[in-house]
Amino acid sequence: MEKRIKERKVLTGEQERHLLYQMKLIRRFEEKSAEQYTKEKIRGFLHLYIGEEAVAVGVTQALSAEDYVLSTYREHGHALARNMDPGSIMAEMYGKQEGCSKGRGGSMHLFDATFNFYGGNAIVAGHLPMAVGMALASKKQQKKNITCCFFGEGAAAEGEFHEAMNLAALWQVPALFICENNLYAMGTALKYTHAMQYIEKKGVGYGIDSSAVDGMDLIAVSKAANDAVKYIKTNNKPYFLVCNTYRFRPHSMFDAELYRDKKEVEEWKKKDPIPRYQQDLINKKRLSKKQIDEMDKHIEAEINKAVTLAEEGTWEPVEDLTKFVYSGQ
Amino acid sequence: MEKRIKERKVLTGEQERHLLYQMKLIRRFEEKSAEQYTKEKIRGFLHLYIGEEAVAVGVTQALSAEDYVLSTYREHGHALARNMDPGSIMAEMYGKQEGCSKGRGGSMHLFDATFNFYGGNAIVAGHLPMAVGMALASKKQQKKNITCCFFGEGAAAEGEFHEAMNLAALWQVPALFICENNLYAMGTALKYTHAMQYIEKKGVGYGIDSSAVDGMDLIAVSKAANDAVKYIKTNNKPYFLVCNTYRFRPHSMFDAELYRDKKEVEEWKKKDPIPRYQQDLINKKRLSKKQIDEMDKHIEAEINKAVTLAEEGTWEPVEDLTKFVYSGQ
Amino acid sequence: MKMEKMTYREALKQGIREALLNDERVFLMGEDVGHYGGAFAVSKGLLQEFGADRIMDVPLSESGFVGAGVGAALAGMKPIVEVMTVNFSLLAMDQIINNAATLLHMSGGQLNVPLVIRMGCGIGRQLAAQHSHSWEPYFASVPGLIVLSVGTHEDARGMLLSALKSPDPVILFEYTFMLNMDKEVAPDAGAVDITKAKVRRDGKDITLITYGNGVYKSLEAAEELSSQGIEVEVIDLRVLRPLDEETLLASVAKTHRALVVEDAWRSGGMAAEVFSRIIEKGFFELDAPLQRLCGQEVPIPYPRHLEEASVPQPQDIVDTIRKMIGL
Amino acid sequence: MKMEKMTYREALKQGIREALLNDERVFLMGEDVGHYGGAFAVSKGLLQEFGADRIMDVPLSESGFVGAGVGAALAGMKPIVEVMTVNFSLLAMDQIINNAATLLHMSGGQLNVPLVIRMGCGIGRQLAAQHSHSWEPYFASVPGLIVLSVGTHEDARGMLLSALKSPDPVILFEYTFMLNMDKEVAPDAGAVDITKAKVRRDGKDITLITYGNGVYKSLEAAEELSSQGIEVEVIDLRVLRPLDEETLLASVAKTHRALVVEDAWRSGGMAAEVFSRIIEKGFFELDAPLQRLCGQEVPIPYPRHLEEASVPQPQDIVDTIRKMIGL
Ligand SMILES: Cc1ncc(C[n+]2csc(CCOP(=O)(O)OP(=O)(O)O)c2C)c(N)n1
Ligand SMILES: Cc1ncc(C[n+]2csc(CCOP(=O)(O)OP(=O)(O)O)c2C)c(N)n1
Ligand SMILES: [Mg+2]
Ligand SMILES: [Mg+2]
Repeated sequence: MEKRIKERKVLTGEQERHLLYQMKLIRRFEEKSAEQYTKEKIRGFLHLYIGEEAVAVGVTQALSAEDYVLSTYREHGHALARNMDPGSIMAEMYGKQEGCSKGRGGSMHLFDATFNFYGGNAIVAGHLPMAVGMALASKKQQKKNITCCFFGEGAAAEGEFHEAMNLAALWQVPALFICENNLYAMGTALKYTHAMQYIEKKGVGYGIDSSAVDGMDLIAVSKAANDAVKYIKTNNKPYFLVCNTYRFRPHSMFDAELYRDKKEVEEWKKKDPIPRYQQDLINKKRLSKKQIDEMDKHIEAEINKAVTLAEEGTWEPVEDLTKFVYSGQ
Repeated sequence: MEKRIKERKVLTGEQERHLLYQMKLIRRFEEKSAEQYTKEKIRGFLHLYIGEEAVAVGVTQALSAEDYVLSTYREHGHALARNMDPGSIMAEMYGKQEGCSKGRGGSMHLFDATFNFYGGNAIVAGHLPMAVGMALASKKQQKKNITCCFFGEGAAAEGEFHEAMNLAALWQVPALFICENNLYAMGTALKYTHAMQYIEKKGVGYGIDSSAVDGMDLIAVSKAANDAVKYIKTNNKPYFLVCNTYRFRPHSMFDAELYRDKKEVEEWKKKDPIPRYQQDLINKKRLSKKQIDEMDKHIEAEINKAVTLAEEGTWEPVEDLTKFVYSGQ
Repeated sequence: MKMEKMTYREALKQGIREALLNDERVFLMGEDVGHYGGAFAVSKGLLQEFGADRIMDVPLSESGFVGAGVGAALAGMKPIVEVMTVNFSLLAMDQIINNAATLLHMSGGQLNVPLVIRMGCGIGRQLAAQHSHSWEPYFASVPGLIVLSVGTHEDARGMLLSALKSPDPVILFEYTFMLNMDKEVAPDAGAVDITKAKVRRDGKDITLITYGNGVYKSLEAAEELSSQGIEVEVIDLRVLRPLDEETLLASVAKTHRALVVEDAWRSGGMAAEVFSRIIEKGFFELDAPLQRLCGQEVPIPYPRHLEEASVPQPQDIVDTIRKMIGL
Repeated sequence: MKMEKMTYREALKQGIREALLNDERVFLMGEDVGHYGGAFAVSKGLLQEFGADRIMDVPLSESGFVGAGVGAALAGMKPIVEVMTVNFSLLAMDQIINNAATLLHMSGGQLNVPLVIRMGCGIGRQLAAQHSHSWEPYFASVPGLIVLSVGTHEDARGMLLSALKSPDPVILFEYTFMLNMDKEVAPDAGAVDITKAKVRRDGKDITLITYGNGVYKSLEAAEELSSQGIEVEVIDLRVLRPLDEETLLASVAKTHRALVVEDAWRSGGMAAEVFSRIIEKGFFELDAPLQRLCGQEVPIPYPRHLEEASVPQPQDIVDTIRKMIGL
């Protein structure tokens, strides 16, 4: 990233607090989701993002409302960072019509076109080619927006990763590829997934500039993402950013976590991005005890509102089963 | 290829003449094939290798009879370099039962298990994963053979390339990947296929050592292939060798060659590996005029024999149509 | 309408050209569609006419560029993606089924995918086992897709234009075997109806249902049979999904016998589904068992005589129908 | 034979274990089969027992490792490749069809591919549109493949062992919905016959043909109907390719009515092919139109009530059969 623009965006205190708020909202939202899963209010696969919040929030703050965002089945964080309504997400996980995907999708398939949030893809790496296509459309239409695509380090082993990176580079489309390297693909550790474990080095094979960042550090992620977005807009080229991070929770609610040591998890929890950033703001006098309390209360209220919306939501009538298969149904 | 073994195999005059013989045999065989195609003796797709002979011959001389070889639809050269009977190949292209694949496959599907020649694959890059699996089997069985897999630079854009390279590196299997970079994938020039046009650089993303060689130079290819084979056997690791070459003929018999300049073709023809190597042997006093004549005559006889075998070959009875769908039929 | 002799290839090209002229959002992308002129010369000259933004050569990466087509469609374009031949479509199958066909549903109706995928298809050029596939039935079973089979020159000229009007993904099968065939077409023929099967020949004695490569073969057989006094009603399915049951049932209600002809492998072919629809709603109209002439259950062999034996030929159709009629 | 209560999961695992013990050439490879213990805990403990050479975790690269399985099979191994679920199989479809199923033919009989591919399959865990597929019919239409559907605990225990005896590639569908179900199995039960369909319940009034998730559902419905005086013959297809027509036709010749039940999408499902076989050879045995209860033509929705409505339930079977019998 030689030509990368070094200029930094300086955030106001309010903006900083908003980022903390977003990380906390994601954390609480997911804790609540896990609870609701245990109560069997939520079913199917539920993949928690807990531990990785700095990535979604740090990257998303660099985007504009017009930018397109695509993600995986582990996308609550991205959806919330994108300012989608927590209620519409919770309702979606309940399978209610008030959900952002009308309840058809569940946890793995959150969509909200009004926020330019394009899912919610549960085929690993299946959304990477789509992201290239969306960015290509922007280029053809001479729009100024970029496309941001989140995926895991496991996904980078799929052929789609290779094809998408090459196409993006060939066509010089405004795409930001964010690899969330949380060291595991389900139970398969990085070393069993990639012969070359510095994922950012894969950029070389495509002539795509790339870098890696500490994904547990919101400030670092934000800066890297801001730089990346600038780079894309200045150079009219894609960029590849690897965020090294960790999930504190099992892969999904079905996972017995036989493949990793409890100690390893505990070590990583010490790097929890939320207390780290919070402390940082306190140190910088950008955040008072009172503001924290208010924030936490506000989040609690948001979560409760979300659960209420989901609880009170309605089931789609069975007669509508075959709706949404073709347009205009 | 830091750890690459520098030791060189010194060829005898006879061996050198044999390599020239093989290149010439391939050339004449294919010229004859084109003729027979025009006469409608051969049908379907016919992809000529003319111009690229140094690659097949140079690489194959580095292999042992136990090694597994896989190739594409442009595989006459590899099959002949592997010492498969020209008659069985010609008969295959005629669709006769005497063909190496009993006539079922045609030009794109030459197989001969007795020569450890595993095709003949017409889905671009479809044989790369198979090659990894064959090498894996050798490793599991503690065999000493390697697997050599030829493919084009176009194939390297497919997801299968990426997956196969990564698997080979992860599993540390004895596989030699040979990319025949002839600058075109059908009519699509390298620059439209790969953002990173130095194909060997793709090795980085997989932690696979790699290099590129002048594929029009038999000696260079032979040395590079010998080195690569040594490397694989010494390090128990895969290796990636890119041979930069050119096809003098159209992609297939259907190709109007709208996409490249006649001049470009003429320029490359000046690098023709056959006269170059022949002159080299003459200069080194390894080859006399008489030997050349004898060689050419011998080749002519071989080709005639092949055509005769094909002409006199038999058609499989229509009643056997559904044979070879399941074993033991 | 003034008619003009035109190859199937030319008809396809005119359709693409008109689509590109009609709508700025339309672009064509695929392997070798540009500089090479199209693997089968269908798009020859279009790069020169429309430029590299509208006629995009892509690398060998079927999943990648089909997926990119899905994305571009989501973001307001109208991509025509050419998968050179159906033989390579398996590499893009995940994108087609799990994304193109499914996004509308998964998103609760938010995201439609106005993508057209064209594929060369079928047998008949001695291209052997990996290059002669007839996989229309796979795609025809997928909810969310519209699947069209271009069995005539008229449809070659018009189906693409109709497909581009669909808000949902359309798969368009073109038949490489027919490329050089000449037929009369109205040069200004536009979009065609893509909701209905079409009776290509009226007849009273038996219904012959087919599509794709089967259409002209069946018409040829029907002519021969007509000279023998048997009047075959030939129906071209055209729309493989959703199937137009009505046209089929109406014909069977008239003839009381039906034969289905297709090149696809017998097990699980379109014929099986057509049988089922007729059985479900027209069982009591039938005077005799439905029959099918399909592709043999074998990867297609290279030699001409075996290739020909792999799929129904006009003479097979004639023989079968004579037997069915009791001659 | 002494019987023992065992989950479907345990039965599958015992089968794999026995296969690994029987033959050194056998190894299991797939995503998360090792350290994770298998996505559905089927292979839990096997890594510890057999080591990393025999139980291989692979990266996410379905085409890559399935293709590697083909290669390993060619070179003398007996790989069991697990594609975690059928939902991801499209990514490997080219390797399965164009290589595994086709090499024997293309090579004129030289190269056989003794590969077994296991896939978790089906609906029933609220996993929504991309994770609930029933694609048995796609594979069942491919010449060169043997396609098995593991609809009972007995087959869960034995089918893999039989599959490993095949010189040709076998696709084995396992049903994640049944994993926790307990049934009586003989713990030393070995290989089962994989050439035949199986009558799981005798009956004289109607033939019910099914497979996979349909088997226990159909047996449940049959019990209910029996209590109402209707005796249903339940046939488990088991072998989806090549279909055992004989067993089907014999039953229809007895009952003169048949219903096919499956979770796969209706259009182009196994039912269509079963219909066709019966029509072709048993038409005159039929007293009434064949009927089918299949998956609805919709990507599977997430909410439980819609998911359940997407595929036939025992009560649907009961209702349909009562109507067919004229009650
Ligand atoms: C093509 C495909 N193969 C397998 C799966 C099953 N699966 C779901 S998530 C997952 C691991 C993905 O790991 P990674 O990309 O690192 O993302 P993470 O879950 O760690 O965020 C696997 C194997 C899938 N959904 N899609
Ligand atoms: C998966 C797939 N896509 C497309 C094709 C059609 N096709 C055949 S050869 C070819 C070009 C391959 O180029 P390259 O890999 O460079 O090999 P070369 O022909 O130059 O030796 C294409 C596009 C194919 N056979 N398989
Ligand atoms: Mg991960
Ligand atoms: Mg090339």
